[in-house]
Amino acid sequence: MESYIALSAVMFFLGVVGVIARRNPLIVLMSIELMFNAANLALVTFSKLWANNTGHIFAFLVITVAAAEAAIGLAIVVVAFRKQHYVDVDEASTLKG
Amino acid sequence: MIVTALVLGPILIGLALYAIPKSADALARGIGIVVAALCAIAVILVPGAGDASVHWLARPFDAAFHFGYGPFSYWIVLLLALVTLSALTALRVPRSRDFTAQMLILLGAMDGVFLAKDLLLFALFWDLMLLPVFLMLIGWGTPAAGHGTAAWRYLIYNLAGGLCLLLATAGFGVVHGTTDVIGNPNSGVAIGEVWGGWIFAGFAFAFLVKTPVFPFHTWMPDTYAELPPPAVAVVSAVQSKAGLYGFIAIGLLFLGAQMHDAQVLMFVLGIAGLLYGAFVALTQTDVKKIVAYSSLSHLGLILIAIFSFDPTALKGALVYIVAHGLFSGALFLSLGYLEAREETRSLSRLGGLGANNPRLAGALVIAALAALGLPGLAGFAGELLIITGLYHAGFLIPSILALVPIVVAAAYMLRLFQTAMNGPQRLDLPQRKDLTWIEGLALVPLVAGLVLLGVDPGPLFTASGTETVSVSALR
Amino acid sequence: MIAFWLLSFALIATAVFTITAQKPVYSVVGLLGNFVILAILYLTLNAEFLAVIQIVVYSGAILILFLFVIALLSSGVKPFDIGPDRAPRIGIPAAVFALIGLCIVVFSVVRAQIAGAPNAPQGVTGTADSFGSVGDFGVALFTKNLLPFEVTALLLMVAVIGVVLLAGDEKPAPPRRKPKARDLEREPIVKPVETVAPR
Amino acid sequence: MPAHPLGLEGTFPLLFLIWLLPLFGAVMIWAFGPRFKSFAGPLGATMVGVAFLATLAEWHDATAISGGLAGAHQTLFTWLPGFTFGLLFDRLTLTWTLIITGVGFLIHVYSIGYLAGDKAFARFFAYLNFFIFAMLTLVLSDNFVGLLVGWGLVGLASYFLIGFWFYKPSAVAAARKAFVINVLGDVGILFAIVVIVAHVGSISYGDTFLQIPAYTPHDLFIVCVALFIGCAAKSAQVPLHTWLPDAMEGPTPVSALIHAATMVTAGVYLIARCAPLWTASADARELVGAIGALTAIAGAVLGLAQWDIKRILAYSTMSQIGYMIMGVGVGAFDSGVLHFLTHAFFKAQLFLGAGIIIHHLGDEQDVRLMGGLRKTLPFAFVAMLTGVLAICGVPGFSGFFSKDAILSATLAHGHPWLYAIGVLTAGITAYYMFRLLFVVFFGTYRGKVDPSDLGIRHPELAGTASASGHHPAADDAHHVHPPAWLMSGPVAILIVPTVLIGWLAYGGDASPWKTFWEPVFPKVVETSAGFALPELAGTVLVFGVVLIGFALAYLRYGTPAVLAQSVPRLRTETVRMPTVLVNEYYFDAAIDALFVRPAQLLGRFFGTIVDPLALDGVVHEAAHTAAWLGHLFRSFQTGIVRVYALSIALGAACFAIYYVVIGVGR
Repeated sequence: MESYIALSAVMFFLGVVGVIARRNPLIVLMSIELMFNAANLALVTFSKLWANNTGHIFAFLVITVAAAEAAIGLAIVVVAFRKQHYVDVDEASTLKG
Repeated sequence: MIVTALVLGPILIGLALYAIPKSADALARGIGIVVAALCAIAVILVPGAGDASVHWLARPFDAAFHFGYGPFSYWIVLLLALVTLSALTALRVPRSRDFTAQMLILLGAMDGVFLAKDLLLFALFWDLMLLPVFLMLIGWGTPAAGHGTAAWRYLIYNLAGGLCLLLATAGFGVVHGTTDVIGNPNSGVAIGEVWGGWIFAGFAFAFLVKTPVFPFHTWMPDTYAELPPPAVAVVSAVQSKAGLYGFIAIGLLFLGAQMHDAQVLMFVLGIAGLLYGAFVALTQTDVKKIVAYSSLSHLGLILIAIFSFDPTALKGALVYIVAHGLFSGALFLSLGYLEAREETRSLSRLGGLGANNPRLAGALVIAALAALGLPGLAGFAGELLIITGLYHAGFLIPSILALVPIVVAAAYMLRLFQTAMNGPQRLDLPQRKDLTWIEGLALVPLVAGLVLLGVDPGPLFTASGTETVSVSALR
Repeated sequence: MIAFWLLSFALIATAVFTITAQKPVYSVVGLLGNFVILAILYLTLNAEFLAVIQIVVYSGAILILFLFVIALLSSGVKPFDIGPDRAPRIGIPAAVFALIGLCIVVFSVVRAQIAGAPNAPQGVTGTADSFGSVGDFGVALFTKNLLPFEVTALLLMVAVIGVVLLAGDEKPAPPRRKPKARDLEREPIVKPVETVAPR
Repeated sequence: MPAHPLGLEGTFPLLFLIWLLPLFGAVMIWAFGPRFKSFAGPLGATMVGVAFLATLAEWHDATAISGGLAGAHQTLFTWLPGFTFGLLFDRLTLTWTLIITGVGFLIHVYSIGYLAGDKAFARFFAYLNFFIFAMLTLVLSDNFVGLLVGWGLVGLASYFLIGFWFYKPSAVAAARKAFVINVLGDVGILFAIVVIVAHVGSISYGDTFLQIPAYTPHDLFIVCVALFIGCAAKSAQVPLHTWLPDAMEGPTPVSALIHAATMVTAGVYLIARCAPLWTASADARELVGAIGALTAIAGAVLGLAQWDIKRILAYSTMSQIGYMIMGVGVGAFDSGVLHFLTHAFFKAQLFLGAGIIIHHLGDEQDVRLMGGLRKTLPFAFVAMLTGVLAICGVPGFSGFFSKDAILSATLAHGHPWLYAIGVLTAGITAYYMFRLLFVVFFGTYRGKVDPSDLGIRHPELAGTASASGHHPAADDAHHVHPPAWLMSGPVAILIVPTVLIGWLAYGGDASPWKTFWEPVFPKVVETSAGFALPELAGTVLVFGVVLIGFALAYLRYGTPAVLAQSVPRLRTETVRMPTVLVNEYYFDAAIDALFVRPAQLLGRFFGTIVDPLALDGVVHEAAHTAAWLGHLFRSFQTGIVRVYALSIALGAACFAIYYVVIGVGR
């Protein structure tokens, strides 16, 4: 069982690295999906460990949220692309102090 | 009622002035003069009045809307009204309507500080007092090239002080249960040791900054130099007394033990300022800065007088507070005349004006003589009583050190006067008319006060509360 | 056990491929593989329904959405990320951080192993044999967790509205109010600097 | 606090008249001066003249009671308990008031002539009347604070009058110097008052003197020294004397009235007034006597080296006040006061005589450019001659009696060294005064000689007419010719007391002078036995020394042979004058280097370094730190989303670490 948790961790950190290191917003979004799935894996694993299917329910909800998130994120990408004909995470810099 | 009106009246009228047309400068100035005169009359005619206390805050401590005369405040408020009257009469300032409005708000706010019987009100008006000065610095200041930070420096310094004051007031209220205490001898309960030190530190910082006392004075020279003359006359004459008044009315009555603990520190600061201000004044070239640094010196003397806890010295402090108000007001107004005529404040450009401006020279020399403590004028009476008290209380070295600035003051005041007025005439200066009779008349209340109080300061000790304070100081 | 290791290796490999791919399309392919493998892992964990959902929703819906967007946007020739790289070496701290984080998690897991698993609250919602079945899952979802389920509906609804608002057709901006004559007479708040007439 | 009775308590309207008339005159002239025009002078003179008559009328009240501090006394008002003010009119005050108003009146009259036509004619009389008022405040006060008020106000009047021609930079500088040094003296007296109040609880003379036993000898000495600092500043005692020669920048009548006859003798008044203090403190007598003698000889020696006629007289004034201070210092109070009296007359006369010469020569003050004036100004010659004879102590003239009294008193009180110095000074005095007389009045007129032939290298520094420049106001002064009697009349009147007043002291202990003061001054009992020289022997000795001085002066300046070639001889003397004398013992340079420059340096250091850098610097640093922090935090806000993501991850990792490392371990 611990191996599953470790696997989940590896996957999660790969997602983190992807978010931080990549500039393509689509890949960033996909990295986020990776992290979601890593979390799901952990949830399912603990569910199995404790024989409690609340983890399954939770994973299900996470998938729903991920779907919504992906939809919104992609919409933002599309809008951004329409504005300037290319998209780059670094260009979204209006938060600069 | 009348005391509350003294505070709120000028503020409300000042705000109302913004309703009259901008072009009605003369009308606004006239209203300002009348209000200041009415204030003076009200103080003279209704002495010792106090208003009912209106309770308005119960949690976390009791506070009241309560005005009345505290210790020393009768004379300071009278001084304030007179100086404001003189200042408004003496000089015309561009955009007179707005300026007069600010002056009236300043008048009311300072009345509020000296007349508040509630500590919380005291703190509120303390901060309100800051605003008109800041606005006048911004709107009418004459910054030297490359500076222009006086307004902000003033604001930051005094906001820091005001914040400490507010915190200390809150602390006082929480510990003591009520803040409706100033000038009430029955409520003179000493604050305990645990919180007293912190509360006193907060008050003391605010008072030291406002006065100002060495080494918190660096906002002062620039502020005094840049403020328009009528405003600086009022600020240096009265606002600088707010901190000293605070030490007397709050410190001596409620934080006696902490005051005693701080005695050595305050003596060191006071004496340092006394000497420091005198020596710096000796070499300044901006005439207003000379007077500013001389103020630092004089105020240091009053500070050590208060902290000597000697009844004679306290009486001397009262005399000197009033005297300093009168002569610094007169000095700054005279310098205002000078500045308005010659368009410069630099000693290196002035010279020989006495030949064509004998009345201006006369005004300046009287003010300067009072400032250097000429025997027979009020400043001397104050110095004499203070130093007598200091020696009597056993402070031999401070009393000797306090003598040094008197000699130095003679040097820098004469330097100021002689450089500007004596010597060969300088033709590169604008040749303007001598003082008009109304300009001369504006100084009469101040000069008359200096002479009368110099001959006999006795009347000051009646209706002043010095006895109350003296008794509590000795406790 | 060997199956698990193989699956793990494949999972990590596809994940790495996803985040390192040059083009988004490759990433999508990597991610697809990743999800499928994950579904298999779910099966090994008695989560049948989730495995199905994983394939259907993720692989079937979300990834297709990605593909559509990619197709939509890359009709032009420009690559997506052509702006200046403002944090060129951010990958290094990210990798270091990830490594450290990984070590910590692994360390903690190992430590937990040594300390022994905490007492699991056994069999709260279902019996051991039916654990993970679709029926078990449905009962739990529609009885105890009905409210979260309904809220999920709301969430999706909001998402739909948001997407429509964001990516929907651009309407022309509403016409600006015509300046009235009174406005023109009004003094500007900041006075323009007066120009000096040329001599 | 039992108030000590100060004689005849009551109300004395005449005292008010004496005291306030000059003030009234001053205010009137000051306020309406421009409209009074030439009427201002007579008005001012009238005020002082009436005050003089009123003083004579009050004579009886002053002398009615004998003993200690006794005279007419009136209480005025009270500041605080112990700070009670009043007027006291006793014998000492009477003497001074007579001189102030009497000589003051004569000098007012003289000034009408001297300053006729000056633009600031009215202003001058306002100042002069104000001075009389201030000096009367000084002597009429019954307490130390009142005395100090008068003390300060005479300093102020002196300041105004020295700087009367305020367009002359030299006059302005001299005025400031005089004022600052006098403020130093004021501060000394202030400190004495502070110590007195601390011991006695009162500022009144009566209480103070009554409670002398309450002092420790040490405190008594401190009080005396502090008071003497005031005396030294006001009466030009070494080392606070440097303002007096410079004060000659003022108009000559001012020099006569303030810097010779009255104000500078205020120190003598103070010590005589505080005779009980000095009687009780032998150390103070020792100190004051020594400084008086030092001043006497130092001033006399400097008198040798001067060329400006008024500076010569100024140094002689300093020297003569040294005598007075020495007299009152050793405890011979009546002798000191006698010398004050005689000096007031003969020195006023000398100055007024010099004024006639200066006026005649168009503001020329350099004696090298005079000469042979005996024939053109015979009256001035007579006036100066009688004055010189009096100051030198030629028997029969007033100065003889007073100087002799002081010298024998020093010996009687056991100070042989002071006696020796005094005798030597008398000789030097004779020498330089006759030198003045010979150079000015004998030989031929040198006014047309080129100054460089006389060795005058810097005419602008030598007080010559070209130096005083053309005052815009004084220019037309000499075209106006006031009646000559306005100037010569007062001098002629002064000649009488100059010659005769000394005879008051004739007759040893039975003389009118001694009996007048008998009840006033306490007797000083010396621990060391004094010498008693036979009266005749002392007189002969002093007169012998004076004769030697005269003979030397005659040989050097007065013989026909010398007079014939006065120009080259004066040139040689000018060139060979010892620099230490030319620079007046470097006192000015020393004061400058020790006090003025360090003070300025300190001020500049504080003002340009400490204030903006250290004190304000701390505040600036605080502000800068705040700004730097702001910039630092701003730099975190890069706007790069990925960096935000990194920091979020880092933050999350921190939590993770916390729970993993710490939380789990629990």
